[in-house]
Amino acid sequence: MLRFDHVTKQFGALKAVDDVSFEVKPGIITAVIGPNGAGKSTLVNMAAGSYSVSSGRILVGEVELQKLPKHRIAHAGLSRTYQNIRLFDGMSVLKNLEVALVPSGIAPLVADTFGLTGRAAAEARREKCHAVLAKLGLAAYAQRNAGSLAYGQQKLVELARAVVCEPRVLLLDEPAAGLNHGETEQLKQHILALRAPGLAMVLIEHDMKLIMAISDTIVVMNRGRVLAQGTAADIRANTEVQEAYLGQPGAIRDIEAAARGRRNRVRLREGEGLTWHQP
Amino acid sequence: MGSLILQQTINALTVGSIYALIALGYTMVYGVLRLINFAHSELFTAGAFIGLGLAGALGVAGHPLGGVAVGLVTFVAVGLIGVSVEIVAYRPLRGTSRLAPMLSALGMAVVIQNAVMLIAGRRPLIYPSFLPNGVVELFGAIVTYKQITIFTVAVVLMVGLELFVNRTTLGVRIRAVAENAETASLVGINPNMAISLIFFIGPGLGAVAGILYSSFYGVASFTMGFVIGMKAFTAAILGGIGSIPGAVLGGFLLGIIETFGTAWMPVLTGGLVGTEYRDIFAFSVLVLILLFRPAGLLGEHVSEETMVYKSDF
Amino acid sequence: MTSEAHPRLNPVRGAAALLAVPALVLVIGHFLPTYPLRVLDMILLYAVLGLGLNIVVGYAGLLDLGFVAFYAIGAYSWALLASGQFDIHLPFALVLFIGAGLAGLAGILLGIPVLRLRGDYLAIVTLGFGEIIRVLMNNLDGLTNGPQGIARIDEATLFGWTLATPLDFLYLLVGLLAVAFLFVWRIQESALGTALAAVREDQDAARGCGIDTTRVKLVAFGTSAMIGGACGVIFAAMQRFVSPESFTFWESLVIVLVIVVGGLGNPFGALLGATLLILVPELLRAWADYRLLLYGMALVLVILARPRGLIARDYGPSWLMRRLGGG
Amino acid sequence: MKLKTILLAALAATALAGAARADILIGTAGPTSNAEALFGTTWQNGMELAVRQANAAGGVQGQKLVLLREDDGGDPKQGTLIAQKFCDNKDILAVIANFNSGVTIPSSDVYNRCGLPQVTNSSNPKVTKAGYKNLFRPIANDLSQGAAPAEYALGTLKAKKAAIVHDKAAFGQGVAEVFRDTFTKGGGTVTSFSGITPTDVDFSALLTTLRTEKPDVIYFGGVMPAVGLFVKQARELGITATFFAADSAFTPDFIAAAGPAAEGAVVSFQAPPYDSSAALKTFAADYKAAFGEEPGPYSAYGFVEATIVIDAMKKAPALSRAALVDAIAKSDFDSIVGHVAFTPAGELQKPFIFLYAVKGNGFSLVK
Repeated sequence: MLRFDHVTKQFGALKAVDDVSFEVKPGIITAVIGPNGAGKSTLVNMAAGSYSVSSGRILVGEVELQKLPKHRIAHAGLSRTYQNIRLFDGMSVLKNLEVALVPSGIAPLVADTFGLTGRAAAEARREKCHAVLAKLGLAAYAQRNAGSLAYGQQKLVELARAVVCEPRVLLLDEPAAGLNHGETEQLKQHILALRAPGLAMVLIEHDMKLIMAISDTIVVMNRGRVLAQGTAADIRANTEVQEAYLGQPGAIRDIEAAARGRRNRVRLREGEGLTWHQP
Repeated sequence: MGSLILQQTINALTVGSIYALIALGYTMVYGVLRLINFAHSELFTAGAFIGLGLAGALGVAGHPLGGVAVGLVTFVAVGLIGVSVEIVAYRPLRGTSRLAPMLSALGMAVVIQNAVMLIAGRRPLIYPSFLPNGVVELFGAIVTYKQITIFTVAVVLMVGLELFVNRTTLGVRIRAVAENAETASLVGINPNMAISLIFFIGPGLGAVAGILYSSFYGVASFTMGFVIGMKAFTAAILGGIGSIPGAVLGGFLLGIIETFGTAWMPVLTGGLVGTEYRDIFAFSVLVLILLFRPAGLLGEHVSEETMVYKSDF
Repeated sequence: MTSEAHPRLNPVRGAAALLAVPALVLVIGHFLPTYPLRVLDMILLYAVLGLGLNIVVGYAGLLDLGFVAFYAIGAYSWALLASGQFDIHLPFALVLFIGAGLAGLAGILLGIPVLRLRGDYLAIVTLGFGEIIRVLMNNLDGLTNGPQGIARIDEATLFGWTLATPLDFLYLLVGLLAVAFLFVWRIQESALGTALAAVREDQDAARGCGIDTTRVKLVAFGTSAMIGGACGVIFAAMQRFVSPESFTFWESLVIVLVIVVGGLGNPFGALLGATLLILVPELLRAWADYRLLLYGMALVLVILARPRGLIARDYGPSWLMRRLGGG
Repeated sequence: MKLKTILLAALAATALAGAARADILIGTAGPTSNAEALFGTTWQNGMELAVRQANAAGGVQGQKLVLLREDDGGDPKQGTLIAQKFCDNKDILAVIANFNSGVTIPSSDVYNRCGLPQVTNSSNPKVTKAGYKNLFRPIANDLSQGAAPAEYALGTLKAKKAAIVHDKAAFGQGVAEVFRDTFTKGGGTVTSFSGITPTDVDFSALLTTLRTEKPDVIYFGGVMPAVGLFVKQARELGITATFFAADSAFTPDFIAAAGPAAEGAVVSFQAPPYDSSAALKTFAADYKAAFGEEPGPYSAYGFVEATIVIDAMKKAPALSRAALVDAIAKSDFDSIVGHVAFTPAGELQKPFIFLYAVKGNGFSLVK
């Protein structure tokens, strides 16, 4: 569904992402992990069009994202959340979601302004937003200003905004960062509930427990390169990963512990979710 | 022809020195607060008038040495006005929106201009020159001592500022706050202190420019700030707003563009575009620079990728 | 749930509210001496200008410091197309559209290169554009008669109704204000308004949500320019004389101040702001010398006290309708 | 302190407005703020002086005169608002307005509609084109002001080549064009015709070009302080041509601003020299006594314009606007600057223009 094909991002002399290739399959949750500076966020930002791509291709289906202007990327079916919340603070929660459903093109906009498309279309958009808000337990906040909500709720609103346009690829950039235990648990349930056959989810996270609990496959990055990929068990066994995480023993313990717990619950079918492209 | 070009270059450098001195005030304030300080041009005017008043009171009008004394005192006086303007009209608005302080600055510009008008009168005052008289001929071009003095004073002040900002502790603090006020306050720098300092130096330099300007042209009027302020601001943008060397470069460049544009555009276009388009040269350059190199000539190139601010205003 | 978000108006009350205010203004207009009437005309004109600029500044969050350029284009349209200058005498209604159209076109042509710029840079470029237009009007003697201006412009006639007195213009302006008010309110409530608000709050996130920010900004710019152009046509018809000195940078600032003092992004704010910014200087006439000084001080004080304007964004017409409808 | 001053000013203004009701009111509007504040203020001071003198002499028909001074800021929009304000005030019998042609033209529509006699100081020929019977211009228009210096340059100075500079404002460009046309028609060559902006202070770029044209005379269509700066900078660059300037330069400020460079510059003015007649001498002395400074460039005009109105009030059969229009139209007396009588179009029958050359610290009549 989402495919990185020899993607490189160069910031001056620094290669933040260096010839990365992998594919994200629909229906499952793919986690991208790695130490700080590994290039995870750069990857997401390139996919979402926030950064330009130095070389390589990023594809959703047959569409090459790196050739599209940023707003067309959303139309191509990719939507995202942000590491630092980027809600439209001055607008109501409902309006925040409606932004994602604004019709594209000038003609529909003008028609809508003069009421030519009738109330039905606008009503339908609004209903859809309400439905998503209800699903994420945000119904009560629909009319509140997004900026006035608690941090955890803002994170959820961002998630709601990202899914209301029914994307094919959903990039979650550290959704659990700054959340307390209860909120993380809630978020976990919501993410799992969002799993759908047609939706490829990419999760960038530092919370290993969350990753191990919900991701179906894991991509490990270090210094701009893909270090390893595979199931939680594969990752745990990989010595290179252990090296990369040296100095973060807690993290590797988390990986191991979570992997142990998970093996009993989810059986991952071989070959699904992660494809290797050998350089 | 050669002497003509030389003459025009000398003209350009004189005007450019003054643009550059004023541009410094805009660029420093902008660099730290991202605020277009519309009141700056009026402080320039106020500087000229305060200098005139001082010279009259001290009885040193027309003496170059007296001019140095007057310049120093005026620097301090206008600097203090600048600091108070910031404390009264801008500081309470910090963190509200970007638009509010800018419009507050506009209000202050109106207040200062009219205060100058009420105190000094509407009549353009004949300004006693603090600059030495005399002329030298240089390869057929006429250079007055006044021009040389203006250029020298401007360059000395600008080099001094650059050294101050880069070599002194206070200067480093200013830069730290300009870089990132929050981080600076984490390492114990009081941003208010740095901002006050900027609002002292910028208007102070503007005031000196006011004295030089009025001495050179021999007249001071309460409305003279607006246009020259716009030009200086253009210069600041041209060089890269927020950058001190940029403001200097921008000032000189704008002087050159205006002078040569005014002199040669009528010839080049066969009279179609005449000297009356002088202001358009400035603004067209401004528009073109912003379109093709928004960071200005010496400004740090900020790509969209690294811009992390949400709404503009 | 939806009724809360989008209340169904009580149509009778809504219509009454919409008609009552303009009707009241017109009735008052009949009893006013001519001078206050002229001041009222000016207030309404600046209110419409404020509504127009609000689309760009208040809704989309883009600071336009050269709005007066569009106003000037409208004014010169009427001056050139209905005067002895070229001996062209087009009907007022047509020129109203031409003026608005030309201004809108200028807005779009300016917008295409500049709208990718952000914040301050946009503000500065528009400022430069405003000045360039004014200098052109002053310098293109063959077209605009330069600094001498164009005098003895035709009297405006709208479908047989000659607009001569300030009262005639009051009718026209009340009508225009009502239309403009409904229009901007409609924009605010529509998908376009949502898109503009997103651009204002966070451009990048808006693009991430699929909003073509450049195009949306262009629409805002063009629409606002059109309103500015229409106002210019009316201004020229009222004065029957145009010259470049009416279109200085100061005018742009006054219009920005109208909406900032009144309340950004709120149509009521434009009405209040225009009232204050036109009325206060007139009232201050008694103070003569101190007039502008006091004006400047008042400005700073208002901004210090209410940096977001006197009427908050949320208390717009929709809020009022909810109060009336639900009350 | 400042507040106190403001409050006092407010009280004074209110008191003035209160006292004014029973008196005869004359309105005036001109730019007393912004760039032309000096012109507007000293112009209105001239009127004020005339009104005070008339009051000291017993007023008109036993009633006191009051001058209502308004600031139009040089802005046409404000000009029309003030015009309406004056129109609505039935106690105002005449207005002296406006200073700028661009303000006078739209305002004259308003004054015409309410039949208020309007005496204007704006010199653009277009001002009187509407044919309003209530509009009078007791000064020479740009046509006379631009033509006289050109004729003098050709005839007396035997100049062949002229460079012309104007400030791209209605007045400056207007007179400069007349000078150009007259000079060319008289057989002279115009080497260049350049515009500047009224706010310019640095003319070095233009002057460096002009120097290469080697003109015999340079005409500057513009106002103070630009004209002073222009002349000074030109001399500094070694330009030796004779300068010509319009009436705005007829002030000691010009000589002070330009310094020795002003020597020999020819300035047109519509009045004989201040020291040429006892009346003008008295005027200058009275002005200084009343306002503590020398008269401004347009003070004498303001004085004459107010005198015209007051004279008409004394002669009018009734104190009404309509009667005053008729009375002003019949004006026929010698003012401090010359004889006042109007054509049916409201223009001066014999516009007077005098040419002066700067000599030392003063102006001496050359033609």
